[in-house]
Parts: sequence; structure tokens; C-alpha cells
Amino acid sequence: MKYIIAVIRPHKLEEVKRELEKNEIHLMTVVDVLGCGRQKGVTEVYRGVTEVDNLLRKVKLEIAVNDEYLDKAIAAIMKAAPEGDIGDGKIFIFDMAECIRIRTGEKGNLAIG
Amino acid sequence: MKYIIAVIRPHKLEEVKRELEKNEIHLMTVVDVLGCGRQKGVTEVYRGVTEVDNLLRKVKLEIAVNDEYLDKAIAAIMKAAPEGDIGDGKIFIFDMAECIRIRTGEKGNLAIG
Amino acid sequence: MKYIIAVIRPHKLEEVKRELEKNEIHLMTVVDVLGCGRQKGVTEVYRGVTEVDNLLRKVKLEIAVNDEYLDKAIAAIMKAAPEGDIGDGKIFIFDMAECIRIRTGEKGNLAIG
Amino acid sequence: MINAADTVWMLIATALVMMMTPTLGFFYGGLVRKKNILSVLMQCMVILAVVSIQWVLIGYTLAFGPDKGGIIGGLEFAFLNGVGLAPLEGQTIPHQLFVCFQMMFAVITPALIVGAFAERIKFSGFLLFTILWSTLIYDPMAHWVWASGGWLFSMGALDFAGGTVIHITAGISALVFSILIGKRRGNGTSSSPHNLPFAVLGAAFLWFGWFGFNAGSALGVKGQTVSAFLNTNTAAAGAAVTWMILDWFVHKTPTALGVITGIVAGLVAITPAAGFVTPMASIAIGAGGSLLGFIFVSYVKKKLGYDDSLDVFGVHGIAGIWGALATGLFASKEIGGTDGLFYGNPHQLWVQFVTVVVAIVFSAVGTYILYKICDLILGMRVDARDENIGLDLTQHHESAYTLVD
Amino acid sequence: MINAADTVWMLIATALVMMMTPTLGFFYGGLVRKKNILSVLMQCMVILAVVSIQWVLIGYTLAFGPDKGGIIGGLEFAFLNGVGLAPLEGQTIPHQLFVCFQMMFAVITPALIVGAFAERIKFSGFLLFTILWSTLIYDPMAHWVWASGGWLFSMGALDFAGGTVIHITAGISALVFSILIGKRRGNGTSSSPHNLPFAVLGAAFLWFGWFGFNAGSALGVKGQTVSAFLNTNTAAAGAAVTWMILDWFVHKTPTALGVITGIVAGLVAITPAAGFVTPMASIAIGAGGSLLGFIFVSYVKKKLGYDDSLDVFGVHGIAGIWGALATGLFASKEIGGTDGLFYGNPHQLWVQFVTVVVAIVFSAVGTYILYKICDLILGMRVDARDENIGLDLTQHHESAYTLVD
Amino acid sequence: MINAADTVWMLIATALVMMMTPTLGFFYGGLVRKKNILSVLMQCMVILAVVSIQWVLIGYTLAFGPDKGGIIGGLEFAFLNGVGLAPLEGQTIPHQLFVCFQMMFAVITPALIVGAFAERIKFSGFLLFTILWSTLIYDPMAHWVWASGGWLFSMGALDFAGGTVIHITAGISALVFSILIGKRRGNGTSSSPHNLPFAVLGAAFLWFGWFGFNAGSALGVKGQTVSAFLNTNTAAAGAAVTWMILDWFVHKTPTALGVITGIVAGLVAITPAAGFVTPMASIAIGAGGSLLGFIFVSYVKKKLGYDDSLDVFGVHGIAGIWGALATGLFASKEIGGTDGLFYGNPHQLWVQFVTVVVAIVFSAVGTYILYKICDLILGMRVDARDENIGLDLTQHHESAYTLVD
Ligand SMILES: Nc1ncnc2c1ncn2[C@@H]1O[C@H](COP(=O)(O)OP(=O)(O)O)[C@@H](O)[C@H]1O
Ligand SMILES: Nc1ncnc2c1ncn2[C@@H]1O[C@H](COP(=O)(O)OP(=O)(O)O)[C@@H](O)[C@H]1O
Ligand SMILES: Nc1ncnc2c1ncn2[C@@H]1O[C@H](COP(=O)(O)OP(=O)(O)O)[C@@H](O)[C@H]1O
Repeated sequence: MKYIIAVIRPHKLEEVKRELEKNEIHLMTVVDVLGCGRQKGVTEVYRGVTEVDNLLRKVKLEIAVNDEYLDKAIAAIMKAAPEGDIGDGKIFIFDMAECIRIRTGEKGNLAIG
Repeated sequence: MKYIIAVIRPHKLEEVKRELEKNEIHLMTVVDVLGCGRQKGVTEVYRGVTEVDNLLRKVKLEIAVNDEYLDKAIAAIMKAAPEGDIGDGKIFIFDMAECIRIRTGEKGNLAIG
Repeated sequence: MKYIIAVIRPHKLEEVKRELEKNEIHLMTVVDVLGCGRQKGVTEVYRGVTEVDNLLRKVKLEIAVNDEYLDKAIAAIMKAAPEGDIGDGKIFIFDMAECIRIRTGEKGNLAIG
Repeated sequence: MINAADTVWMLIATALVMMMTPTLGFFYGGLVRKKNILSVLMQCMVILAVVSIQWVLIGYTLAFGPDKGGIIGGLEFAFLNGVGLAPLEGQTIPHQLFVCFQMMFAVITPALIVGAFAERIKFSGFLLFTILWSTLIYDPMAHWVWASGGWLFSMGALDFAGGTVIHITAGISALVFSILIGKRRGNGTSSSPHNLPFAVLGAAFLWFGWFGFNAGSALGVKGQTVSAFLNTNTAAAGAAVTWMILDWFVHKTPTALGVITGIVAGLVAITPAAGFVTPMASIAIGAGGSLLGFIFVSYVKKKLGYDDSLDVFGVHGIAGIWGALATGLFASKEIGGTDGLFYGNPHQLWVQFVTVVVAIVFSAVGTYILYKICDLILGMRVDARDENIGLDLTQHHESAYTLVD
Repeated sequence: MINAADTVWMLIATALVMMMTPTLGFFYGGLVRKKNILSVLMQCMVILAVVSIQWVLIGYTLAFGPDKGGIIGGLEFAFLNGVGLAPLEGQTIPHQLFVCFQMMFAVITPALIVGAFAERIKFSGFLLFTILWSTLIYDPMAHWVWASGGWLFSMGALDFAGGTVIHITAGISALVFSILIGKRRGNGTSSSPHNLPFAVLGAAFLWFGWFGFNAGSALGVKGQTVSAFLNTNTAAAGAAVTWMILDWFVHKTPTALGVITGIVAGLVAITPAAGFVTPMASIAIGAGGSLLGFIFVSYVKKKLGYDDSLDVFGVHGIAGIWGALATGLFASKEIGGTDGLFYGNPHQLWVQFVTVVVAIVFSAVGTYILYKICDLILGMRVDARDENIGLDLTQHHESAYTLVD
Repeated sequence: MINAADTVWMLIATALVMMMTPTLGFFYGGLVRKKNILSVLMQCMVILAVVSIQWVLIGYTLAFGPDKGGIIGGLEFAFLNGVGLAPLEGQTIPHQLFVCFQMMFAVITPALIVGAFAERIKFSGFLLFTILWSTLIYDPMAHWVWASGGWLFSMGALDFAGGTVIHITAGISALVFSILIGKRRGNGTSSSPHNLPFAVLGAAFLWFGWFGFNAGSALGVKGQTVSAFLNTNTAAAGAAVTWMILDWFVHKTPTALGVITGIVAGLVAITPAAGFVTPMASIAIGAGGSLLGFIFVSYVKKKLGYDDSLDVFGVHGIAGIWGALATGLFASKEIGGTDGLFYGNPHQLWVQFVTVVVAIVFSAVGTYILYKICDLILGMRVDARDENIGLDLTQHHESAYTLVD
């Protein structure tokens, strides 16, 4: 079982979700985050104080998948998320020790989907 | 050392926290998230545009525990979180390589609690 | 490859970021969270209902690093984040199975930085 | 004869009172949880719309139509038939403007009750209840106290701007309603206001609008208008300071929510008295309303255990009762033509007392009956699932705020 | 001769209308995405500032300066030269106050269009367009309909408070503009309003301000003032209730956004008719505006596929056209001195129809030309990257809200 | 003799000025960090309450009681003793209404200073300071400039609506205070406004309220009232445009914060001049205030290194000084009865200059002394921990917003 954390551009969320759904990945958790990356932030100006805030709005997806879905999930994200510019984001993948569905108590692969 | 990520219904947060505390688990980190799951979202209507937004408000708990507390923590969540309907959420469990308390520099099991 | 999750005091964010940058760690993802820890919350009063809310505002940093940067990253956080009081926060470290840069498809160590 | 200056003042006063109902929505809406703010705003806006219509169709004539036996107005003015621009006897503003001004009072009164059943009411039940309540409780009550010929009016009850008709009636109805509909689920935990600045915004504009509410109730520009204006301000100020001090002593900290709650309590308390008392008395009346409100909200409510979500009873009911009685204490012939107890006229206090009791009994019984009827027909309370998800999504299929975008 | 009461009323009415433009910003701003709210607020505030200046320099004289052939005002009053305190002929308020009142109308009209191009316009292009549009579309149009000597005015067109001049002109320009600038990227998905309470706040204060807008258009305190006041309120109420019911039947749920949209549609619809019709007619006019708005926003827009971000055309254009025509139907001599079709004067409907057509054609063609010119000079639409990041950051280098702090 | 139209206007003007103080809270509150907004709102609401009480008890009589040697008013009117409805000599509104109107000025002045010490002040210290400052700085200053008999008034100082008494006094006190209390911790980093829309809301309603502030200062409906009204608007507009252009040139982008800051600077600048100058002059005065404010906020402040959190000095102090002097330049006999330098009366500029110097010296010294006293008694600055956690939680035990719910 794998846990995918993907940081993407906010306006790509819909597209990525749609692409994942095409690949039968329907379950995920979404968080509003600020990302600090290679992408230079947009300069902000407040009463003459100019600051390049390099914290940019991003969206973080967390997706738990069975091993056989991992490649599909990655491919879907890789397809829908990029614009080709710096700031497209990253995918981080983790081994997951266990997964439990709270409602039923099901565990492991059964619980993921 | 384990790291638990639990996605639950927002209005269950208090109960889950109370149940965890009964089991001597007092430390956790809480995030506001949107969850995309089996639970069908509530239809939203904006000037006649009807959309079933399947992103629902959830709360994500992150709890680092020593191995001997893992089962207690899971049991507490399983007890307090479910309503029995789709949408009750999931628990994801990870092996954690290290834990450090910033204040003291303590590491490992000592740092978790 | 390691994934660092650090929970710190909100007003320390700038300092920690600066310290990390000094150590050539420029990439991270930041989330607004509520933390429940040893630190006693500030009492809140609403029309005479007094509640010690023990959920305090914290900031969570997530930083993926190559193994050789791990110690640097920890040291930087340990240097900038603490105030010496309860509530300084924690660092959690995970093994990361894979990392992919969405823009280029680069993987592993190459993708992290 | 129409007086132009009076007319201008009443136009503005009317606009100000209109503004109070949405503003009340923000005062209340800021205090509920994120998932319910729209339902509160929606209820206030819908009341504004629906009662505006009800009033021109039937409400106005019931309240202010030619008196039938002291009990109710006749239907002569239904659909504003025959209601033109010529002033009513004893008035100096166009009849239609009087209709408008009174309309805004009819609007805000049921809106006050919204705070009692917030976070758990079904929208359809709410709507039916509101229409019935306006027609069957508010309109007669307004007739009794304000219409010449109304039986309480004839008794000599003093109610300058609606302490009894508006605040006691709404406050008592709120209490009864909140008992009948029951407590919110999971109440008592994590029920912090989701957006206190909105509540402050609401309170600030309520204060602003209340100048129209109270000083407008002179129905023109007279000495009483100015007295009411000044008294409104000093009462609100005195009440705010009082609540702040009580908070500081009792809870060890002055709070913003306390200050704005005090403001509203003070404004409520001065409402019946505004045109009858001196500025110094108004400070005392404001402070008294605040003190009593504080006691009810902080202690009595906890003791009794009902869940009046936003303290409509504690603030409007209690401060309203206090204000009505205080009018019987502090009224001074020099200001408004009638003396109260402190100026040697105990009878006035008795009249005020009777009015208060009538308002309490009538609105309590009336609300009880209407609640039961509406509950039978449509149901008043949402089910557990809807309450957990929140009224915004389940009753209106909307979210107030987006999380990611 | 100057009348003091009239002057007071017009001072207030002017202040109220001034307040409507920022308030409109909140109505619109609450409906866009988080990354674009500041751009909307900024546009409204800048219009308020820029058109205020344009008006005293040149706009007022073009619109209300001595008539030149029914087409435009002369430059005699440029820079407010010779515009003092003595009233204009037939008026009872200082000339400068008339300038102020009309200024606020000139301000809000281009601000209405902001809703059409929201979330994708370049600020520089917007600014140039606004200045040109005010000078070349609004000012002549105001002259034609309102200035004595203006050719539509001479035809006998009834437009009490600007249904044609303001709402049709803005609504049609919005439609043309939104077609020319094209759809928002990724439109249709996840475009929920980011802060509906702000939109409710805006709608509430628009209602409040509209009393000044409509009742102020009597230019003093008369019977018509009070009629307009009452009609404004009942029309808004009728429209809100109508939209709520339609929402409930068609979409199975009454929505807050529906109610506030209805309110605005009702206020728009009654604008040209406010001082000419009975209260009961005003309910019908409001309800009609709401019904037509509902149809356009829910069905026609989807069909036609243009992206009028915040439905300026559907709400202001359609309800404005309806209102202008309805004035020709419901106008009653008793209220405002002229009869409409229902009172046996079909000619008035014809005049209204002509005016509407003129307004449509003139504003459509004018907007088309001005858009093309501005697009050529500065470019009107931001590039994809800027649109994705949002206008707040890319056009103004500011964020409305902080995420972490 | 009481004039009804004048009275109506002053009722409204008073209500509008009352509304400005909470509104100022939103202007300021939107600019601070999330953890401090309530403290700012709280301070504004508490000032409104406390100074309202102080004023009727003692403040009014100190400022406007029978003159004692040009320095202070006597205690004859303490507790509003003998202050009734009969107008003061030379006035046409009830005496109590004059009290109310002036009260709102006394309220907003200390509220302006809130922006200087935001995010780091102890509430108790703030409260003591405010009460003392109102009584010992504001009340005498108001007497000197506005009361007949006041020594600056006798010199012929022109201050239409309080440029000197209010804005210079507050602006200078803010500067001194911000130096004494020291910089915010970690200032300079991540101090972006947490809710710019709130700041825009505040600025918009300040503009709205300022019509009451300036045009109300004519104390009735006269020619000057209308001049002041128009000038207020054009000055604000001119200033907004100026700041926008400066931002665009200097920082390469027009900003919403810039526009609203410009608006306030323009409103401040025109305040002393509003009833004395032509509309064209008012644009120049507004633009000048904006330009000078821009220079101070963008450059001088950085150079000098004090931490005036929300630029009270840069905006109110500087634009206030400019406005007071500009009154001496642009005043025209035709508008307000006195000529300035540009109309051949250099003496007026000298008088203005003296008044400005007096206001600066008096408020600087006074604030210094009062700060030191309050700091000794209660302490003025919160400790590091409280500042880090935020004033909302530590001073008021409340959070403005919930994160999860
Ligand atoms: N090593 C990392 N650790 C944590 N988050 C990261 C890391 N690298 C990138 N991110 C996240 O991904 C986002 C995009 O990364 P960025 O470097 O800007 O783009 P790209 O991947 O196209 O070079 C960042 O804003 C940040 O949120
Ligand atoms: N595979 C997954 N990956 C990430 N998050 C998940 C996953 N499955 C469920 N979740 C989270 O858990 C929430 C509840 O899941 P859902 O399928 O609706 O309920 P249930 O577990 O009762 O079937 C989702 O909204 C989502 O946030
Ligand atoms: N075991 C844990 N699991 C998850 N989060 C934790 C855990 N321990 C601490 N935290 C996070 O770290 C924050 C600081 O911890 P706290 O115990 O208050 O301080 P300290 O580490 O100085 O003792 C908490 O508010 C919480 O967000």
C-alpha cells in the first residue's frame, strides 16, 4: 500500500481529479497549502514595502492506493498537473503500514478503495 | 514509532479527542481538509448551476505514537468517529523513522509523548 | 530520501525559513494547523462560557530532503524554532519511497531539490 | 399637514431601520459556526422580503387599520387600499411613509427570534412560523400598544420605540421556541463564534440604525427626537462599559463579544424609554439592561439549561422587560410628557408592569401554539445528519466560504 | 428658490448612492474566487475616484450642460465653471448638489459592468475603457434621457431613476463586453462564490442605498419621493420572494444567492418606474424582473454560452428592460403625472420601447467600438498565467487574505 | 431659533460620524494580522462607549462650557446640567444635538491613534491612556480652536471640520506613541494585511461617513454644507487617483491598499478646508495630501525607523498638517467668508501655521507625559509571549476566526 502526497497548482485541481477518476481513483484528501519552491513568488507590495513572498498558494493531494494503482495514479497526475513551467509541483510516495476504514473496520487493501 | 493519519467528520473531532485523551493520547495535530470519498457530496446550487461537489469538509488528525499506543489510538478513533454511514473516514498508519522534541532535543520514544 | 514534518510556532516561520535557506534548503510546503500538545491553551471566554481550548495555532512544515541534507535541516529547525517554552513543537521524520518532479518527470534524489 | 423636514427625517429613519435586519444577520451570523452562517443571513433577508409583502397586504391594516374593539385593526387598509400621501390625523408625514416606517419594525421583530433557533431549524418550518407569527402575534400586539384605540395604548402604556411590542415579544418567543425545539447537538463544545468581526460589524451598524429606530419613533423632528437620539447613544455606551467591567471582574478579561452584547442590551433597554427620560437616566437604564443581561446570559441560562443559541431571551427579553419597567421609573414629564415613579407617579410603573405581563403571556402562549402547529405541518427541526453537516449545505445547498480555490 | 428640506434629503440621497458603488464591490467580490476579490473591489473604488473627477471636469457639462441639438451638453460647465449654489430652473436644491447627486449615478453605472469582465481583465485596459465609456456612452445617454432638451426626454420617455440610462446601458455593455473578452479559463468548474456573506452584505447595503437612488430621484421631498421609497422596498421584496420560490420549485432549494440576486433584479426593475406606479404595481414589477432575470440567468445564458461572470446582463440588462417597459404599462397619472398602457395610454409604452431600443443599440455599438480600441492600445485580457494565479496578485501585487499568520 | 431642516441634517450627520469609529476599526483591523484584529475592533468600540460617557459627564463642558480665559471650558455643563433643547447662541439646532455631534468627534479622535500602537498594546494601559488623552489633550484643544473664546479661535484660525483638532493632534500623538512603545517584534516580515477586503470596507464607509463629518460641520443646511459635501468627495477622489498613479510609477503596480490609503489621506487633507475652498482647489488639496502621505509612508518612515503600525502619522498627521496649511492658501471669501494666500491674504497662512505648531507641540508633549504616566501605573506594552500569541487571545481571550469547525 502506498500513500501519495502531490503538491500541485490550485487551478489544476479539477483537471487532476478528473484524470484520476478516469483511472478509477476516486478517493483523496485535499489541503490548501503554501509552497516554497523554485518558482519565484509574485512580488507583493504593501504601502511601499515590496516583498517577494516565495510562499505561493498550492494544493496538496493525499491519496492512499494499492500498489497496483500506484503507477496509474502517478501517470494521471503527471498528465493533468503540469503546465511546463517551474512551479508545477512534486509527487512524494510513501510506504503505508496499514489502512483502516473507520465505518467497517476493514483493513489493508480492502480498506483503501 | 508510528504516525497515524486519520480523516474524520468535522463534528466528531471533539468526541475523538476526548476518547483519545481517555487513552492517554494527548498530542496531535489537526488540519481542515476537503475529502473526496465514497460519500456523495451535497448538491450545491449557484444561480442555477447545480454541481455535486464531491469534496466534503473533513478533519485530518495526525498523531505520532509509540508502538505500544498504536492499538489504543486506533481503538479510540474507531470508537468515537463512526456514525455508521458512508463518509466516516479512514485511518492511515506509517512507520516513522525518527521523532524529535524541538524544545529539548529529545529523540525517539521519549520525544513522542 | 527523507520527508520531514515539523510543527512549529507560527511566528517562528520566517526565522525557520531563513535558517533553512542558509543551509540551502529552499523547498518546502507549509500548512496552517491546530496543535494539541503539552502546551496549555489560552483560556477562551464566550459570553461567560470559559473553555480552555487546547488546540493552538501552529504551522506545519513538510520538507523532502536527500539523506545528506537531513541533519542540516534538523539542525536549522532546532536552531530557529525554539523559544525554550512548552509548545516549541516537534519534528517527525519518514523514509520516502520515491519523489517525482511533475514538470520534468525526474525521480529520486534529482527531483527533491 | 405634511411637514417636509419631518418627512425627510422619517425617510431616513425608515431606511436606517431597514438596514438593521441584514445587519442583525451579521451580528448573529458571526456567532454561529461556519456551516450555518448563510442560513442565518438567509433567514434575515427572507424575513425582510416576506414581511415587507405581508405588511402592505394585510399586516399594516391589522395593526393600524381602524380599531375594532381595542383588539385589532380592521381590513380597511388591506392591500394599502386608500393609503395615500395625506397624513393621518395627528401626524405630519405622508400616510405611506408611516406605513414604511412601521413596516421595518414589523420586519425586524421576527428577525430577532432567529438567534434562538439558529443552527437547527428547517427552512420551510421557519418560513411558515414567521408568517404566522408576524400576522397573529406581532400585528395584534402592535395594535394594542401603538394604535390609538388599542387597549394597552388606552391604558396609557409608554413604549417609545417598541421595547414591549418588539423586544419583549421577540425575547419571550425566543425563549419558548428554544425550549420547544430543543438543544443543538453537541452544544457546549467548540461552539466558538466563527467570525467575530462580522458580529462586531453587525453590532456597530445596529447602533447606527438604532438612531433611526428610536429617534425616528418621534415620527418627526421634535425635542423628543433629539432626546431619543442622545439617550440611545448614552444608553448603548453605558451598557457597553458595564458589560466590559462585569466581564473583567467576573471572567478576568474584557471581551469584544461582551462589549457588543452589552451594546445591544443597552439599545434594547433604552428603546421604550428613549423619548421619556433624561440623558443621565439613560446611562442608568443602559447599564441596568447590561447588568441583567449579563446575569441571565452567564448564570441563569446555564442553570435552566435551555439552548437559546444567541441569547435572544437573555439580551432582548430581559433588557426589554427591564427597559419597559425602567420607563415607569425614570419617565419625566419634562422630556416626554409623562412622569414615572421617581417623579412621583407610581401609577405609570403599574401600567408598564401590566403591559409587560400581557406581552409575556401573549407571546409565550402564541409562540407555543404556532410552534406546535408548524411542527405538525412541516416539522421544525432538521434531522441529525443535516444538523451535523450544517444548514447552509442542507437547507440551501450553498457554502458560505470556499476552502480551496 | 432653495428649499432646505429638499436640500437635506438630497444630501443624504447623494451620500447613499455614493455608498452603493463600494457596496456593489462586495456584492460582486463575494461571488468571485478568492484570488480575484481585490481586483473587483479595486475596480469599484477606482471608478468611484476616477469618475468623480471626470464628472466635475467634463462629464457633468456633457450630460447636463446647455443642450446642443438634443444630442449633448455644451462645455459651459466644464471644470464646474459657473456652477454655484443657486438652483437650476425648476429645482430647489443648490446646483452643486445636483452635480453631486448625478455624479454618483455616473459613478455606479460603469461599476455595474465590472461584473461582466471579472476575473480576467487587465487593469490598465479596464481603466482606459471606463474613462472612455463614461465620457462617450454614459454622458450622452444621460443627456438624451434626463437633460431638458435631450431628444429622448423631449419624446416623453419616463425613466424615474435611471432604468434605461443606467441599467440597460450597463447591462447591454456587459453582454457585449463579456462576449468580446471571452470566457474565463476553466469556467464551469469549482466556481463557487468564495465568500457569500460578503455578497449578502453588498446586496443588503445596495437595498439600503437604493432608497437614495430612487427616492432621491424626485430631487426633493414630495409625494413622489415617498411613493418611490415605498415602491423600491416592495419591488425588492416581491422580487426576492419570487426568486426564492422559483429556486425552490426549479432547483428544489431556496438559496441565499437566489434571494440576493432577486433583490437586485427587483431593485433594477423598479428603478425607472419608482415614482410613477402604485405599491401593488411595484410588487408586480419586482416579481416580473425577478422572473425574467431567473430565466436568463438559469437558462438563456447557458444556452448562449457567453460568460458574463456575475450576470450583469441577466440581472441589470434584462430587469432593466423589463422595468422600462413596465413603466409604460403600469404608470399612473395619479402617482407621477403620466399614464401607461393599463391606464389607457398605449403611446407611453411605445415611447418606452423606443428608448429601450435606442439604449440597447447605442450601448452595444459604443461598447463594441471602445472595446476594440482599448484592446488595440493596451490589451484587455490578461494572459493565461496571470488569470490562473489571479488578478489580485498579478494586477495589484496584493493578496486579499493571508493563509498562515 | 431651532430650524427643523438644520436639525434633521445634524441628526444624520451625527449618526454618520458615529458610524465612522467602528468603520475605522475595520479599516485598521483588516491591515493587522489575524491574531490581532479583535483587539483593534475592541479598542474602537470601547472608545466609542467610553468617550460617549466621558463627554456627557465632563468632556463637553471642558471643551464647550463657558470659556475660562481662552484656555478651557468651565464645569457649568458637567453631567449635561442645563444642557437642554434650546439652541446655543448663533445656532439653529437643539443644544443637545450639538453635544451629540461634537461627541462623535471626540470619539473618533483617540480612535485614530489606535493604528499607531496596534498589535502590541496592553488593553488596560490603552484604556487609561485614552481616557486621560481625551480629557487632557482633546478637550482643551477643541476648546482652543472651536469654542468662541478659545484662544486660537480668537486668532482667526480656520479649521472647518477638525483638521487641526482631530487629525494633527491624533497624528502627532500617534508618532510620539509609536516611538515610545517601540517596534513590533519581528516587524518587517510577513506583515501582510490579513483581510484587505475589510480594510476596503472600512475606507468605503469612512468616505460615506465623512460627508457627515465635513458637511455636518456647517452645523446646518447652508451653502457651505453643499460646498463641503462636494469638496469632500472630489478631494477623496483626487487623492485616490494620485496615490494610484504614484504607486504605479514608483512600485510598478496600482494597489488597492494604495487607493484606500489615498482616499483617507485626501479626506483628512480636505477636512479643515472643506467649507472654505472651491471644488477645483479641493482636488489639489486632496492630491497634495496624498502625495505627501505617499512620501512619508514609503520613504520617510523607513528612514526614521519608527513603527507606526498603520501609518497614522503618515496619513493623518502629514495630510492633516498639509490640509491646515492649504486652507491658508486656498481659502476663498466667496465660499467660506475668508481669503487665503492665493486670494491675497497671507495673514491667514500665518494664522494656520501658528495653529499647526501649537497642535503639534501640545499633543506631542501631552502624549509623552501621559504615556509615561500610564506606563508607570499599568504598563503599556504586552510581553513577548503575549505579542507572539496575539492580542486577541491574550488580552481578550477570544479568537476572531475559527480554523476548524
Ligand atoms: N523538497 C520539497 N519538500 C517539500 N515540498 C516541496 C519540495 N519541493 C517542492 N515542493 C512543493 O512543490 C511546489 C512546487 O515546487 P517548485 O520547485 O516550485 O516547482 P517545480 O517542481 O516545477 O520545480 C512547491 O511550492 C512546494 O510546495
Ligand atoms: N484512499 C484514500 N486516500 C486518501 N484519502 C482517503 C482515501 N479514502 C478515503 N479518504 C478520505 O476519507 C474520507 C472518507 O471516506 P469515504 O469513502 O467517504 O467514507 P468511508 O470510509 O466511510 O467509505 C474521504 O472524504 C477522504 O478524505
Ligand atoms: N505525538 C504527536 N503527534 C502529533 N503532533 C504532535 C505530537 N506531539 C506534538 N505534536 C505537535 O507539536 C505541537 C507542540 O507540542 P507541545 O507538546 O505543545 O510542545 P513541546 O514539544 O515543546 O512539549 C503540538 O501542538 C502538536 O501540534
